[in-house]
Amino acid sequence: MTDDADTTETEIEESLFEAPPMGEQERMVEAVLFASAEPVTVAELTARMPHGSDPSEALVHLRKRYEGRGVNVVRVGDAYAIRTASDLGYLMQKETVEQKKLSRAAIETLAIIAYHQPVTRAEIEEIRGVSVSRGTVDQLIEMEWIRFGRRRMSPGRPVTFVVTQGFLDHFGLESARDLPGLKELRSAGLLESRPAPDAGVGEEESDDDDEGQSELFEE
Amino acid sequence: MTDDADTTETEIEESLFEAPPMGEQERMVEAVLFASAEPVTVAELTARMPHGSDPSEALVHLRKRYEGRGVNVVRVGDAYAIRTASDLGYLMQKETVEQKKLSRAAIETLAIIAYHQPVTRAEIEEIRGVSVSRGTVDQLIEMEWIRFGRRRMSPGRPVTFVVTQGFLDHFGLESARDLPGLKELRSAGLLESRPAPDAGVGEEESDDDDEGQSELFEE
Amino acid sequence: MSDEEFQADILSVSERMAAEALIVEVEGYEGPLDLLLTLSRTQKVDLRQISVLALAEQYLGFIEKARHLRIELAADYLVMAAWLAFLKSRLLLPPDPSEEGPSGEELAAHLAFQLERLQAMRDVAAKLMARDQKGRDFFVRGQVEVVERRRRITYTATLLDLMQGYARIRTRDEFRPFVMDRDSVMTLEEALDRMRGLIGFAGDWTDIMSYMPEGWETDPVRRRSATAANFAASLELAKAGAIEIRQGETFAPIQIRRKPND
Repeated sequence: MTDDADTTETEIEESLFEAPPMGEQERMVEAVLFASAEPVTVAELTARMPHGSDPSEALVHLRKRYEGRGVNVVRVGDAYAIRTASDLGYLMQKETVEQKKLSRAAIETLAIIAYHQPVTRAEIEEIRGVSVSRGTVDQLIEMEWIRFGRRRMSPGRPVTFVVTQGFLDHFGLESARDLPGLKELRSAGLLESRPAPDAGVGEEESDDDDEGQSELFEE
Repeated sequence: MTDDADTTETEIEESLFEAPPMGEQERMVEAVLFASAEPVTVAELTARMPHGSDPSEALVHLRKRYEGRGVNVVRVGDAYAIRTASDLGYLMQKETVEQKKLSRAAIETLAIIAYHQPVTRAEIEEIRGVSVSRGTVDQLIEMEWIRFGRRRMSPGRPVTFVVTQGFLDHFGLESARDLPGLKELRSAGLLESRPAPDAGVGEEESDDDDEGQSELFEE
Repeated sequence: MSDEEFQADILSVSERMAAEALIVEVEGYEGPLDLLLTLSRTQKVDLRQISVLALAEQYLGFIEKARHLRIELAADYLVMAAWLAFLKSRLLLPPDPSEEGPSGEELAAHLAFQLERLQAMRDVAAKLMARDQKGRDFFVRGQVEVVERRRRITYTATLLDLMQGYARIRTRDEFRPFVMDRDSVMTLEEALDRMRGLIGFAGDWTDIMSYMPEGWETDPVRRRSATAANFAASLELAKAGAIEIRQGETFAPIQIRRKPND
């Protein structure tokens, strides 16, 4: 199993100037990901590894190596983490974290933010047909599942909400593009902001920047 | 992720009495060692795994599998744990960072700079109502959350402070203008109180001016 | 409408039970759109094929029943009823070329879209929650590596800290970090915001009490505060010329309506 146990003197010397062999880089990525409970970005890996390393390539190898194992390398946004395989969850009663029970309003609000982001409070209310109660948004922010996004360039410049990396991590999503049913919703036109035909109450700021859930996340 | 999707009725029945295959047991041990906060004893593994499992044998396989990898299965007393390979310890420097909550004075100073930038020291003191200690500003500069801005064109040409890109990154903001105004804080339930009697001021920062946070202190 | 039985003066036991069921149901809905969505399911068709006209009639029938049973409905339910009655008339009457604004079909199509979208969001919300979740189905590293080699202290703060810090300064001594005790107080501003939104829908004279926010009518403290705020807001709106107020006699219900445009 040990690939390069007896590296010679000269090889070590060279490694001061050259990137370490890919097998070594893979070990490094493995060690860093194992050591952290939070996802680690490729940028952070690059910063921590010796000059000239290519963590992206090492990650490809590492992900393959852990396929089907008891723990897997998963992608979370532009970061990576090691997580236990979800079919083994039953062994982990001791580690199970008590999940805060979310109200139906909070769950729906979360889903609307995830699928419509960046989305304003008024838009959330328009979709749900009721006002967003105090505390709902607060709770989701506190759980670090949503955060403030860019302000909308419409009258009043309202703040918008987007989901966080913590949200992706919690639900095992690689990116917001992998939300279940997203494609179907988009092709059914259900993610467009469609203004009401009359200038009725509360509808007016379905503004024209129709970016919707398409060009997000390229931060 | 589930491999054995179509196990037949009989196989399921048998598995109630037979131990899972060794490969599966190895996966289980791997997941438990990974997720556990403490080293895990064989007795505990036995208790957690399906009846008839042999964690000792699974551990032998697992230890072998991790030989020479970036992390190893090590024995700690009579328990087992996954640890970083000793030659890669240098990669863990980042993990030793100790995090402390920023002091209240520093948070308030930072908030004023974020909301009012560019802002001079005298202005910060005026807003806070108390003097700003040298250490607080130094600390924020050292953290690279604030930096010096342009000098003010007023008598004494005082230096101003502005927030940095690092600040925006840390707080997940696209720009300091995305900070919510008091009204929005209130409607999000983040603060409860009415504005102080003297503070018609508090609300003005839904700034429509595109440069600078607010013109409050512009001469 | 097939609810003659509710017109009967004496309610049978089963009718009383039905009435109680209705109360429970009204409380179970999160606003008129939610109720409409539930009603639309009884049509047993794809939401895309829904008959908005039939739905409007179902809803109006439901509200009518509730009225007969003297169930106090929140204002937004009545507002929706008024709007659906208007929609119904638009859909039934031949289009009047002199009439301004969108056609009945356009309005109906948008309502159908809103229902479909709400249903879709509920479906995906359920799918989302059914996913494997961290800390329940999959787990993070239990022993984060600690190497005692180089210890560096970093200071940290969250966005919440920052915003609360700012709010603390700007509201000076008045600031108390997030407390719930104003929960039962409705301010004039809040009442104004609410009423401005709702009044546009209300067709005819409505009891000011029907503008009570949902859930506020049961708690006496909240009820008192909301009543006062609504009353003050009505005066403001009347002063601004947006609404008219009337009261039949002393202690009679105070009624308001939107000031007719012309």
